[in-house]
Amino acid sequence: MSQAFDLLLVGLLIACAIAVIRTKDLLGATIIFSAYSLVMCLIWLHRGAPDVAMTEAAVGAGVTTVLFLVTIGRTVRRER
Amino acid sequence: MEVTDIRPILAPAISFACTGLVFLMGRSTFWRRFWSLGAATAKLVVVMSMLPGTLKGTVYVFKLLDFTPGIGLGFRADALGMFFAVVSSTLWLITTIYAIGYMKPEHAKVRFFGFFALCVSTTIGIAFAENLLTLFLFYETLTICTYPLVIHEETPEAMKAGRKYLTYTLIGGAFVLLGSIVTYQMAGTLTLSKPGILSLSSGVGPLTWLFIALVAGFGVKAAIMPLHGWLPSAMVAPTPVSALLHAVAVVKAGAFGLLRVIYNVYGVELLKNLPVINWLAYLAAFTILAGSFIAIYQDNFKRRLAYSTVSQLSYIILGAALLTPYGATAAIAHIANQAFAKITMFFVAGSIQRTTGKTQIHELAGIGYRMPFTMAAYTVAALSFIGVPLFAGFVTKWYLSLGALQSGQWWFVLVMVASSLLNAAYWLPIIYLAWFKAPPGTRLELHEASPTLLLPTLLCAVYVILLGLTTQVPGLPFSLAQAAVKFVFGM
Amino acid sequence: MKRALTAAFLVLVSLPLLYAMSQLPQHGSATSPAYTHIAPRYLERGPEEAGAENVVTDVILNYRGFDTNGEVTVIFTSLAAVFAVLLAGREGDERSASEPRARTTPEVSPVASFVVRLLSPFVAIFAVYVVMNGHISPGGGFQGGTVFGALLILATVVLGKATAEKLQPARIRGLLQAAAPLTFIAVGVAGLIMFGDYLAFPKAAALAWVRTLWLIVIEIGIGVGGASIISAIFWQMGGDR
Amino acid sequence: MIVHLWQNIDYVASVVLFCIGLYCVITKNNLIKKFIGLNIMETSVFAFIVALGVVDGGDAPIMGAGARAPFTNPIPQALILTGIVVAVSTTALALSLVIRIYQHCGTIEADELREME
Amino acid sequence: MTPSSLLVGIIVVPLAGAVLTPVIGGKAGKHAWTWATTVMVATSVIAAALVNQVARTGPFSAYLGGWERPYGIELRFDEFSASVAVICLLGLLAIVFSQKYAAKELPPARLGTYYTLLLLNLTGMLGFVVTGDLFNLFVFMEILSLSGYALVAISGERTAEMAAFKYLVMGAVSSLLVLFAIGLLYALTGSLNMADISDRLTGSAEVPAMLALALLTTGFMVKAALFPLHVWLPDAHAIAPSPVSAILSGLVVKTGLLGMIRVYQIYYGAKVLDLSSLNTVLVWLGAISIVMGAFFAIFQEDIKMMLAYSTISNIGYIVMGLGLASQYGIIGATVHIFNHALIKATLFLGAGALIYQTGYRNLSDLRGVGRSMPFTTAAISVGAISIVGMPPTAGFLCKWYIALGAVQAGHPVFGVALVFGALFIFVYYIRMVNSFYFQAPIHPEILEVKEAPLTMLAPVLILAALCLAMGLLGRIPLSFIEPAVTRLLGTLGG
Repeated sequence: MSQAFDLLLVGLLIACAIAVIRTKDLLGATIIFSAYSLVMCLIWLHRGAPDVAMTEAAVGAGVTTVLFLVTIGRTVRRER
Repeated sequence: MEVTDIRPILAPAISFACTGLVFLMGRSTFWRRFWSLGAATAKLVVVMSMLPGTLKGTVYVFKLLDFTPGIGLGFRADALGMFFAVVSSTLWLITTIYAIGYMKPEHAKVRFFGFFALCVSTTIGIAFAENLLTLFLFYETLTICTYPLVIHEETPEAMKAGRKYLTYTLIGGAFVLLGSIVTYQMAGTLTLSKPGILSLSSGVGPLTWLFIALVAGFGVKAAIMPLHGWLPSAMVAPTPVSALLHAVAVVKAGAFGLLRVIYNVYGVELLKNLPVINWLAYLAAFTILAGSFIAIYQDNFKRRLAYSTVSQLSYIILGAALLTPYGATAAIAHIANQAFAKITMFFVAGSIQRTTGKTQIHELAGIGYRMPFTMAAYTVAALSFIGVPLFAGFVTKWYLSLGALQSGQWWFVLVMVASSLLNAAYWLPIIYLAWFKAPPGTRLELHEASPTLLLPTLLCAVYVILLGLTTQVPGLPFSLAQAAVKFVFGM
Repeated sequence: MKRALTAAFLVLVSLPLLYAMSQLPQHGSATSPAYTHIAPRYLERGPEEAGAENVVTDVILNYRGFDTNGEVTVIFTSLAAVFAVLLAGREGDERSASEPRARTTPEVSPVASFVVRLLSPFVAIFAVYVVMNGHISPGGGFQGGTVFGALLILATVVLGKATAEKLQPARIRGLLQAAAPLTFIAVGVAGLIMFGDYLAFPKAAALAWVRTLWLIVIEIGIGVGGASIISAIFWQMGGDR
Repeated sequence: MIVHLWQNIDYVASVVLFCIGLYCVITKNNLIKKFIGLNIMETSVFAFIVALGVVDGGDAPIMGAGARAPFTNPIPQALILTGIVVAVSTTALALSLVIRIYQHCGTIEADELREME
Repeated sequence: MTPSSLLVGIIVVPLAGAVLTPVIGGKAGKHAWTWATTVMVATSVIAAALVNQVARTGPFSAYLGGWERPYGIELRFDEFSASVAVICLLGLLAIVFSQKYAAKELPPARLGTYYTLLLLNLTGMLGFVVTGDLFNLFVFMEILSLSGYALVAISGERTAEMAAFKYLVMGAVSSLLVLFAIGLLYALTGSLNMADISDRLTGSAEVPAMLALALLTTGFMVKAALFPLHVWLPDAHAIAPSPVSAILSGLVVKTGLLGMIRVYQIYYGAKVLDLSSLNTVLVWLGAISIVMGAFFAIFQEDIKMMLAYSTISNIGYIVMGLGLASQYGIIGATVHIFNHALIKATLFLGAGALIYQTGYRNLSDLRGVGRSMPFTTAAISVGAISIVGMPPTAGFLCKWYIALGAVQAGHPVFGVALVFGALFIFVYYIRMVNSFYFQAPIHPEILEVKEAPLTMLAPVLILAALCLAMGLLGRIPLSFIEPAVTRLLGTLGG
C-alpha cells in the first residue's frame, strides 16, 4: 500500500516536472512548479522528514513561486 | 681552490644599480653619462681585481639565495667565466663612450642607457652563473632587456625585427629550459662543475636528445645556421646596440652557453663517446662557410657584418666541438678576438653613418681619404678576420688548425683556409674602395668622425693588434684562455 | 536537433548515474553506513546534550550550527546581491522611471483586504509559534521567518508597501536584515569566551535550560532576519508595484 | 538491477528529475524557464539526499512523549534545510538579473540576447 | 589567542564586518570603504598569525561547538589553507584600490552593497579553504559564488548583467553537481568530515565513489574554468569592475582548484580508486586549456578580455600540475595557485588604473600610455613578464616545477607543451608592452594623463614587487608546501 502511494506520488512528481517544461505560458509553468513543490513536500512528509517538508512548502512552493510571479509580472508572460 | 667572495655578484650588481640610477636620474644628460661611465669603470675595476687570483687558479664563489630547495642563485668566477667577464666589461666601457657620442641626436636616451646597462649586467651574470638555472635566468633576462634596444627606432621595420628576434630567442630559451629540466631530473643537480653535471649519467639516447635541445637553445643566440635568421634583421638597431649584440652580449652569451654545455654540463670525456658532437662540428664548419658566402652578396655594410658574425661565431663552436685542448684554446680566445675585431668594424660602420650618412658599401668609394683614422681601424680589423699573422684572428685560426690536427680531423684545416679566402673576398673590396677608388670629379676633404666616436674605434683596433702580437702577457685575455683550458682539461 | 541531441546526451548520462545508484546501500536500510555512523549518536544523545527534542534542530543549530551560520550568510548575501543588481543604476534610472506605473497598484477588492486584515494576527501568531517551538516540533526559525515574510508580502500586495514597512523601521532595518548572522556570531563568540569553542553550548546537565534558551535565541534571530530579508528582496524586486 | 532500482524508486526519481531539469536548462531559450529547470534540478538533488536518510518504517526524529524508534536520519534533513535556502537565494539573484536584462534589452530569450551582443 | 580561536576568527571577523557594513557604512556607503579596509586589516593579521602557526606546528584544527570529529564541524588548517594569506592580501589591496575606482565606475547607490559583497566573497573563500567539512565547504562555496555573480553585475551595464547570468547558470549547475557528490559520499560513508570520509571510503563500492569523484571534478572544474567548461569566464572577468576582476581571476577560480586538492586528499587517502585515468584526462585538458586560452587571448583587443583568457591558460598549468600526480608537479601547481593570484591581481588592478585614468580599454587606444603613467605600466610589465614565466619572477618557478613534475611523472611531452605554451602567452603580452611603450599614440591626449592616485598605485606596485620577490624567494612557499604534498602523495602509497 505504502509502495503504491509512493509510486503515485513519484509519478505525479515526474508528470509535474514534464508539464512544467512543456508549458509555454510562464505563469502556468510557475503554478505547476508550485504544485510540483507541494508534491515533493508530501513525499518528504511521508518519508518522515517534516522539517524539510515544511521548509519546502514555505520556501519552495511559497517564496520561490512569489519571486517567479513578480519577475513574470515585470517581464513577459509567454515564452517564445 | 674555492674562495667565498662578494665580487662575483658585485660586478653584475654594479651595472644593475646603474640601470636604476639611469632610470631615476637619467633625464639629466650629465647624470646619465656620469652613472653610465662610472659604473662601467667601477665594474671593470672589480672584474680586473679578480684576475690575478683567477690566473693562479682561485675560483671566487658567492651564493646569494636559494630559489628552490636545492637550486640557488649562485655566482662563481672561474677562469672561463672570468674570460667572458673581462672581455665584456672592457668592451662595455669602450662601447659606452662610443654610445654617448653616437646617441646624441637620438630619442629615448634614458631607456637606451638604462637597458644598455641592464644587458651588460645580465651578461656578467651569465659569465659568473654558478649553475644552469642561474645561467638560464640571466640568459632569458638578456633576451627581454635587449628587446627595447633592438626596436629603439620604433619604426615598423624595427618592430618587425624585434618580433623576429624575440621569436627566435624565446624559442631558444624554451629549449634551454627544457634541457635544464631534463638535466636536473637526470643528475639531481644543476651546479656547473669540472667533470660535468652529467658525467656520471649513461644512456646514449636521452643524452643525445638532451644535447640537441641544449645546443638548439644556446645555438639560437650563437646564430648557428639554420637558427641565425634573427641576426641580420636585428641590424635595424642603433649601431652601439648592434655592436653590443654582435660582439659582446647576445651572441657571445649563446656561444658561452655552448661552451658551458660542452665543458661543464657534459664534460669532455662523456662527449667523446657521443657521436652527436661530430655533427655539431660539421654544422659549425658549414655555418663558417655558408655565412661567408652570403656575406659576399650583402651591400648594406651592417648586414655584411652580421653575416660575417654568423660565420665567425661558428669558429668558437667548432673549436669547442673538437674536444681537444688546442681547439678549446682557440674557441675561448676567439670570444675575445672576434669581439674586439667585430666591434671595431661596427664602430667604423656607425661612425661612417653618423658622419656621412652612408650605409651601403658601394657608396664608400674614397671614404679612406675623408676618414683616414676610422678606415685605418677598419683595415686592422679586416686583416684580423682574414687571418693575417700578427693580428688577433690569426691566433684563433692557428690554434683551431692545431686542434683539428690534434683530434685527427685534418679536413677542418681546409675549412680554415677556405674561410680565410672568403673573408678576404668580402673585406678586401671595401679596403680597395676606400683607399684606392676615389670617385672622379669630387674633392675629398678630411672629415673625420667626432672624438667620442673615433677614440673607442682606435682603442679597439689597438687591442686587435695587441691580441695578435702577444699571447703570453699575463692579464690579457689569451693567458686567461689558457688558464681556462688548463682548468677544463685538468692539465 | 539541439533538443534531440541533448535528450540523447542526458539518457547517456543517466545510465551510469542509475548504475551507480544501484550500487548504493539499499534505500531505507537501517544498516547503511549513513545510518550507523554518526546519526545514532545524534538520535540517542541529541535531546539531552544538544538541547532540543527535535533532533533536526539539534543538528542544524548545535552539532552543525556552523552550517546554519553559513546558510544565513548565504541568504544575507542573496539580499546584498539583489540590491547590487537592482538598486538604481545610472542609465537604468530613466528606464525604470519611464516604466508605466499605471499597473502598479491594481484595485484590491475590499473582501481580500478584509480577509487579510482579519487573518494577519493569526498568521503572525502561527509564525511566532513555529519559531518558538522549532526545538520540539517541526519548523524553526527559518520556516517561521518565511511565514512571517509571506505575511509581509501579502500585506504589501493588499494593503500597500507603506503599511507593511511600518513593521521594519528604516533606522534599524540594516540590523534586522543582518539579525541572523549577528545572532549566530553573538552566540558563537559567547561560546568561545565561556566554553572555549565557537558556538559551544554549555555542556553541564544542570544547564539544560540554557541550551534550550540559546536555541530559542538563535531561532528568533533567524526568524527575524529571514522575514526581513525575504520581504526586502520582494520589495526590491518590485513586487510592491 | 531493474528490480533493485525498483526498490530504490526515490533514487531513480531523482536521476530522472535531474535529467529533466538539465534538459530544461540546456534547451530552453527563455531565461525564466531555464531557471525553473534549474530549480527542478535542485529539488531532485534534495530529494536524493533526503532519500538517503530514510529508514523503513522510520518516524520523524522528534523525541518526546510517544516517539518510538526507528527514527529517520536527521543529518540529510539538516543538510537539505540549508540546501533549500541556498536554492532560493540563487533564484532571487537570478530573477533580479532577469528583470534587469529585460529592462535593458526588452527580451529574455537567450538567442535574441546573443544577437544583441 | 589560541590557534583554534584564530581559526574561527579568520571567518567570523570578515563575516561580522560584512553584515555590519550596511549598518556602519552609512547612507550611500560613505564610510563603507574605511570600514571594509579596517576589517580586512584585522583579518590579514589573523591570517598572518595562522600561517605562522602552521609553519611552526603543522596542521591543526578547531572543533566548532566543542563537538569532536566527526560529530561536529571541524575547521582544519593545513599548508594548503595557507592560501588565506593570499586571499587576505589580495582582498585588502583590492578594497584599497576600490576607493576611487568604485566611486567613479559604479552607480552611487550600490557603493555600500559593493563593499558588503566584497567582504562576503572574501569570507566565503576564507571559509572554503579552512573548513574540514565537506558540506560546510559547499555552504561557503555558495557564499562566494553568489557574491561573485552579483559583483560581476554590479556595474549595471547590460553586458555585465548578461555575463553574470551566464556565470550564474553554470555556477549553479556546478554547485549542484558538488552537492550531488556530497550526497553520494555521505551515502557511502555516513560522514561529512573530509578526513573521516577518507578513512571510511576505503573498501566501499567503487562505482558510486567513481561517480562522486566525476561529479566533484566536473563541479570544481566549472568553477575553475578549465577548458571546455570555461565559457562563462572571459565575459564575466573582463566586464566586472577591475578590483572584482582581480579577485575573481586571482582567487575565486582558484577555489575550484583548492576544492580539487581537497578531493585528492580524500581519494588518495582512501585508496578506493585508481586515479590515474582521471589524472590523464586532467593533464590533457590542462594542456588544451593552456593552448586554447593563449590562442584566444591573441585575438583580443580589450586588455581585460585578454587577461581573462590568459587566466584560462594559467588554470591549465595548475590543473596539469595537479594531474601529473608527481611531487614536483603538485608543488608547482599549488604554488602557482598563490603566485598566479598575485600576478593576475597586478595585471587586473594595473589595467583598472589605466582604464580609470584614460577611459580607454583597447590596446590600440592605450598606445603611448607608458610615457604618462610610467609606474603603473612598469608594474603591469612586471606582471606580464611574470605570467609568461620569465625568470626571476614568480611565474617562473612554478613553470619550472610543473615541467619538472612532467618529466618526473614520465610524461616529458607535457613539459614541452607547457614550456612552449608559455611562449604562446608571450605573444600577446608583448603586444601589450609594445603598445604601452613603443608605439605612437593614437590619442595624443593620452600623453597628458596623470599617474594613478595613490590608493590605486600603491596596491599595484606592492603586488608587482611581490611578483618579483616571490620569484627570488620562491624557496619559501615551495618548502612551505612541500610537507603537505609529501603527505598527500605518501598516502598514495608510492
